[in-house]
Amino acid sequence: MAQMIEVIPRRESSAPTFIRRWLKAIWQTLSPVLMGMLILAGLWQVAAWISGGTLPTPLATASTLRDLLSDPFYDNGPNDKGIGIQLMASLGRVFTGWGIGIAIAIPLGMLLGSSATLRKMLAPVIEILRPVSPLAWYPLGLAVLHNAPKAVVFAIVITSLWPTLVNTTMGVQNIPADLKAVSKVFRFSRWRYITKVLLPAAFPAILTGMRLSMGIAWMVIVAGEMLAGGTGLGFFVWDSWNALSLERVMSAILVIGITGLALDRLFSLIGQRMAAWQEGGH
Amino acid sequence: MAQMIEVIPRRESSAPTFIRRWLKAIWQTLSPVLMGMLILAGLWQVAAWISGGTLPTPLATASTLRDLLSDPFYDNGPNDKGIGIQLMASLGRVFTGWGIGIAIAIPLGMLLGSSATLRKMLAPVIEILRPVSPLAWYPLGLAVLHNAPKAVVFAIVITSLWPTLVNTTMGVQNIPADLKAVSKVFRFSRWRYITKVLLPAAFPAILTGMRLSMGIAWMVIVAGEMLAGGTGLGFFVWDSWNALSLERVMSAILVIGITGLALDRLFSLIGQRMAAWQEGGH
Amino acid sequence: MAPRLLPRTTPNTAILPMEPAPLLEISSVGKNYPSGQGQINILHDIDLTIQSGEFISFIGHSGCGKSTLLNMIAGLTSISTGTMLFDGKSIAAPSPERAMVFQHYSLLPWLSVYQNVYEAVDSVQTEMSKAERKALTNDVLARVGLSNHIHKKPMQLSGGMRQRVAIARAFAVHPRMLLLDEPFGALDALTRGSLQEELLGLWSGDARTETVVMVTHDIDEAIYLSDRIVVFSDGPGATIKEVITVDLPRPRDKQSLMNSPTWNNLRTHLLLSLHC
Amino acid sequence: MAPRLLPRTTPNTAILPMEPAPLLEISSVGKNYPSGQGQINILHDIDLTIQSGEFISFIGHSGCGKSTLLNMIAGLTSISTGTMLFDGKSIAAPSPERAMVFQHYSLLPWLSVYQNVYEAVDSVQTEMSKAERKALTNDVLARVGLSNHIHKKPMQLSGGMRQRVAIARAFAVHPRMLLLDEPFGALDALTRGSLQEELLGLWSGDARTETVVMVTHDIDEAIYLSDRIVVFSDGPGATIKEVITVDLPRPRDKQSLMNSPTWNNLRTHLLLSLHC
Amino acid sequence: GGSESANETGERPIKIGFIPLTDCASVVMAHTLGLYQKYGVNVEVVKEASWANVRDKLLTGDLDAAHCLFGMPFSVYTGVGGKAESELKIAMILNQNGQGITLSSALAKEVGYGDPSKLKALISQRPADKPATFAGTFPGGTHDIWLRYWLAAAGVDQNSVKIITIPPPQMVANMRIGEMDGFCVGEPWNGVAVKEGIGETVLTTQDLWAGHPEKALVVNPSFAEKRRDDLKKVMKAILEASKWLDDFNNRSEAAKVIGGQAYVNAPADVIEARLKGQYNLGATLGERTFEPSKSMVFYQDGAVNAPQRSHAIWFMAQYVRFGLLPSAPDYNAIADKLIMRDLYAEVAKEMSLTVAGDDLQPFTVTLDQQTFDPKSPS
Ligand SMILES: Nc1ncnc2c1ncn2[C@@H]1O[C@H](COP(=O)(O)OP(=O)(O)OP(=O)(O)O)[C@@H](O)[C@H]1O
Ligand SMILES: Nc1ncnc2c1ncn2[C@@H]1O[C@H](COP(=O)(O)OP(=O)(O)OP(=O)(O)O)[C@@H](O)[C@H]1O
Ligand SMILES: O=[N+]([O-])[O-]
Ligand SMILES: [Mg+2]
Ligand SMILES: [Mg+2]
Repeated sequence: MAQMIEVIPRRESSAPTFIRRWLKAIWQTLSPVLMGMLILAGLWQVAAWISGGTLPTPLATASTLRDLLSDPFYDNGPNDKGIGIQLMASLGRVFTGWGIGIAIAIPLGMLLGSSATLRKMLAPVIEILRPVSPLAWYPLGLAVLHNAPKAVVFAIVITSLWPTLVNTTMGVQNIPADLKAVSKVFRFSRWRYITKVLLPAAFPAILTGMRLSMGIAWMVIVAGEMLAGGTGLGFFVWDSWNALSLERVMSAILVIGITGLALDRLFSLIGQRMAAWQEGGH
Repeated sequence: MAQMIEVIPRRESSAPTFIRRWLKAIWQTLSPVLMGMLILAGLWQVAAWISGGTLPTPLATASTLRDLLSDPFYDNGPNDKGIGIQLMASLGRVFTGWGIGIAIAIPLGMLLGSSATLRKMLAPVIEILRPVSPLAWYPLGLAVLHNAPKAVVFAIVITSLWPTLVNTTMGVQNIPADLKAVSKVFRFSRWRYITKVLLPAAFPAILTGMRLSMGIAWMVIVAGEMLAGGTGLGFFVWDSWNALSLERVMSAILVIGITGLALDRLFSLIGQRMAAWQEGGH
Repeated sequence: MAPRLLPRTTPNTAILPMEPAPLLEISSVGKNYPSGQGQINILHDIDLTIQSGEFISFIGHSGCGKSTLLNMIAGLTSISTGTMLFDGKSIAAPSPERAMVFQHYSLLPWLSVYQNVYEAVDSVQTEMSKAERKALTNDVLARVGLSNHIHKKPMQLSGGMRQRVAIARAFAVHPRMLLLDEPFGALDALTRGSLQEELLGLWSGDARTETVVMVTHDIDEAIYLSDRIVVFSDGPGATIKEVITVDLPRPRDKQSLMNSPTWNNLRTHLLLSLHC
Repeated sequence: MAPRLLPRTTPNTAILPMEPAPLLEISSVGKNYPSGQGQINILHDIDLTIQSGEFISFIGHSGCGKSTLLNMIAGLTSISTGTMLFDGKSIAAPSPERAMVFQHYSLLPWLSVYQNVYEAVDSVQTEMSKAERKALTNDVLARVGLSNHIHKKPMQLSGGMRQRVAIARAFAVHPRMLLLDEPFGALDALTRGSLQEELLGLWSGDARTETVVMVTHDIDEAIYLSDRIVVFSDGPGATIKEVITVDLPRPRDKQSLMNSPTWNNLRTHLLLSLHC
Repeated sequence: GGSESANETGERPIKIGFIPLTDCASVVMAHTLGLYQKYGVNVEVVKEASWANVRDKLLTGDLDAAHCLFGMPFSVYTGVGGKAESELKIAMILNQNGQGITLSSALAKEVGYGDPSKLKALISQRPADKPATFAGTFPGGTHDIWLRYWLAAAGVDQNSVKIITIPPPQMVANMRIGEMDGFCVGEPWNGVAVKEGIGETVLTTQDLWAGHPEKALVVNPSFAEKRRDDLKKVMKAILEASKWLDDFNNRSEAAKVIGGQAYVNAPADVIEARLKGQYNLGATLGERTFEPSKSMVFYQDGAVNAPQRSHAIWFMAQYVRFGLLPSAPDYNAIADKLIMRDLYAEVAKEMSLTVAGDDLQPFTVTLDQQTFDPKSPS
């Protein structure tokens, strides 16, 4: 059963050819992405023309973004901080809210996934609360917590926990019947079952849930900070819009989007690593 | 191969017993739901206590909600309309935005699912735009469209189309290789392939996407209407918050949640019907 | 290939009618599943007594309830009617005494070959020291010829190697009865053959696991391995159609058996029995 | 069971060495897949000539490239080196002339049995009238004994019935060559037997589809059905190890064949050939 | 250096909220001129997103004090704009005048400046499903009342038009899209709307009620109680800034500072012009200049800053008049409760300012020349 794979090396291997190939490979990877970006910029330019100058052009936005990024961490008092500081503030809130959310969602999801009765009990409650907007939760959070930053975090927690909850439930519910049977036949203790069967089996679903939750948390932060004021990218958007500075709004959108993308990629990467690990790759 | 299934009827069948059984069945279905609702109400009551009277109790909210629902379509001039009218306004926007969104997402997703190059090109663009908050899109929509209701719909379109786009792409991408091979071997025309293979194969994924999109659209409407002012449940929430009438905010949350739940159930039902149909059930 | 620990001296022969305490006693067992307002009957009137030391096969058309009966013996599925006694006691829950091997291996894919076996050993062999458990794990894996693969993940193994791990895991908990549900059904004919040999080797080499009950679709496999073959009628609503005794001496040699008249008679009998 | 349309008068016998125009001519064909910086060789130096009217089986260990070669013949996979001529023309794309039956049936689950066949007929038989297409669809389904099930969805059928639909679909487009990739691999032994009979019946009953190439894992199946058996060496980097001619007259009777010395010799030869 | 001073005094910095508006100038300038420091308090001025949010943060103590609508404490306490009996207290008045009503260009052209009499005819033709829409900034806040007062003076039924609440800086964007016919808001947002060419100012609030109270320094009651001395220092710093602002020579500098990113974030020239009484009302309505005492005033030797119970009673009387309250509240008790007259008197005394007697004398509202008698508000 030894796998002897005959690898046929490509013919040439002289240095310049190798570098050329390498550059070509990079180009082949990047050029579709660049093409995509160009298409986006083109559409945007058209939209700017249609708007008759209200919507800033990609170039104008790029210049604003460059200015914003040239000194991202300046701090001129509480109402005038660099975009880097705003980003940090938002990230802090997003991670806090998301972290609390998953800390609630994963154990609760494990319970729900294991008990059909619990699922029946809580499904309607979950389905009713899930579509509620962060903007509706904020005033309630404020009423209970008496603290605006906590209320923002509360709004993030309660709008972002659902995907993790639903996915954990699903992941636990869908653990293959024969793995459950194995743990019964071999008399696994509750703890052994949770650590060796339940969690690893549900892990991909949980990770996907966490990733979706992060997406929502990141989407909610703007709304939350807009309502609560103070700091963060959300407030930056709000403030820039108040000043009708759409280049700054666009810049903030790009920063939000790219950060969101980076977070998402991080999760993908973790997921791939875990999958590779499960298959014994690394 | 005829399937002869021997059905053993339950022993007794006297009328009172039958009714008793029937009531018992209803009770067994409903009681977990009622239990869930009671748990929710209990948690809420505790939160109301903690808030020291700021957060309305479930009973106070129930009474407000009853008042609101007792005459949902009254119209006392522009500043005072029944919650039914607000709900209709929001539903109209949600369906418009969602409809436009899926009308873009499904064909685009089909293209993306069929072409790896297109996927590579657009994946980063999609990933950057996806996490952007509706509240950031709204000002841009205004700048281009010069019309608030259209801007709200625009914000709904652009925040809600992603799940349908991603799911359609995935659904088309994951069409089993042998079904593709079948259409090649039997020389299916493009049209036959799309209608008989691609769409039915991707349908469950597309439907899930549409359902998730509806959830987001419904979440966005509150933010959009709050900014745009005027009508709808979002405006109702904003207005109630301005007046710090948290019973009304809670009532609106329940109406939003229950409507969201109803929409979600509708999609589940369609999905189940389709699955049953595919398996030849109906 | 794998070292025989305790060579079985007397070959397993057919039923010993008057043997005092049967290992498993199934009496009038039936199984219904709820369906709509009523219930569907899957199995009824199952009577079967299995003696310690027997190798029993279940054979029958798809859907007749072979897996259901095996799962009831395992304690994974409840019985609807009748009684099922294992070693004189009613079967209430799964137990390592009746270890199971599933068609799709049921290994934990995130654990290595070693860990897959060790977790079961660690869970069941509570009276052993840690060192003993480790030694036992390595020993059973050596007996299925996997010593060089113990750090691999199941995904890195072929189907046959995976099933060897599952069999090793089952033997490692020293069950009194080994239950196998189409253990070789997903393997190609060649791999299948060598695993049949290995199973026989393990069974006859281990005095602790004397009794085997196996579900199979394959007539040749059933004849080659079994002392008795339990033939099911067609489902749903199936029962035992007949129990055939395989009167071939052990150890059996496949190549020569195939030309023996007993073999051919059994084969023809089974084919006819299953075809109508 | 199914009505024979054009009874085949001369049984298919072995290779006719000097026959003028072979149906399929494979010369020095190889297949590589990209992998990391290089390429992995899957198949190399495949030379095989198939005459019109032959029934050919591919046999070999899992992963040796049987499906790959069949897919290259179907035109579903490109060839890396060498040439492959079908009826004298290079194979560029899939075609209904070389209709395929897959292991997992590959029916469209959302279409009824009738529609599954009809969509293929409608797509390929462009010169027929609508009425003729309908008649053809009903006819092939009758020939596989499914007339009573044409409105069912695939999910409502057993595995064997599903594979009958897939075979009917393939025959309905009147291919000159029928390609089957382990068509009975997912079926139980009993269903398998009856489908082998039906395939032979259809093949010998239809003058249009004269040639069959089938991948199998099952030695008995290969011998029972084939004129020649192509044995692959182990993969990756496999090639044809030998081509065995099955010199048994048709129609063949399984029961009696199994006792014939030719059969046993072939069987032993194949077992040995595959075991090392 | 906020946290350093916090360590010196052992207290956290005092947080004063503001909304981006020209009349936040005294609160902001006290900071940029170093006056809070001079009086020995560590103050942080923080920008807020909406009046609703300012209210909530004042109630929860997230903010100690805020640049706030004079009407808000009464609106909140009476349940018009909040949960009834929630207390927010007024320490001092920050400014008078300097708000405006801006209509969309199309409407403004027809209505003209000052006299709203043509309005009723113009908006009565609107279809029932698209009624005329006007925006205020907070229910029962100053702009809500200025707007309603103006509509009433024009003979327009409150219930025939739509009155919505929009955060002040959002007015311009919402007007641009043609969803709104007009709004009442503080500067510079009227001026910005004119500059953007999307509306014209048809009334300044000094022409509605010359010398009306506008923003107040509103405080969280427990802060006021626990840190009364610090609050007095804050008030002194703001009074000094107010005095500085009343010198027109300083207003260019003030406009530049508050126009910056950190504060109002609007064009300094727009802020400056209206701050100096030079109003470009719009393309058709032309220019109008107000003498210094009729433009936005912050001090007037302290005459601006003393909170008046009579003004509080006027606001609550308008709530009743416009149906925001179903019945008359206990005017005097509420006014006494929410206005910290003793506190202001102490500060005034220490600053040697004379406090005009709050004697509940009748006064006349400019627009309709109606006289209001605080002793018989109904
Ligand atoms: N949980 C269940 N609920 C209802 N019916 C069930 C359930 N499990 C099994 N069945 C039904 O019981 C019957 C017997 O199933 P079982 O799996 O025991 O058959 P089997 O003989 O093992 O078939 P195969 O050879 O295909 O594995 C089938 O008709 C099946 O549909
Ligand atoms: N698209 C592909 N890319 C890379 N390698 C491939 C690809 N398709 C098949 N292979 C490899 O080619 C080899 C031959 O595969 P193939 O499916 O033809 O084997 P097979 O003989 O049909 O095996 P089996 O009996 O299991 O069906 C395998 O090692 C497989 O992993
Ligand atoms: O609230 N404003 O002063 O506009
Ligand atoms: Mg089974
Ligand atoms: Mg294959």
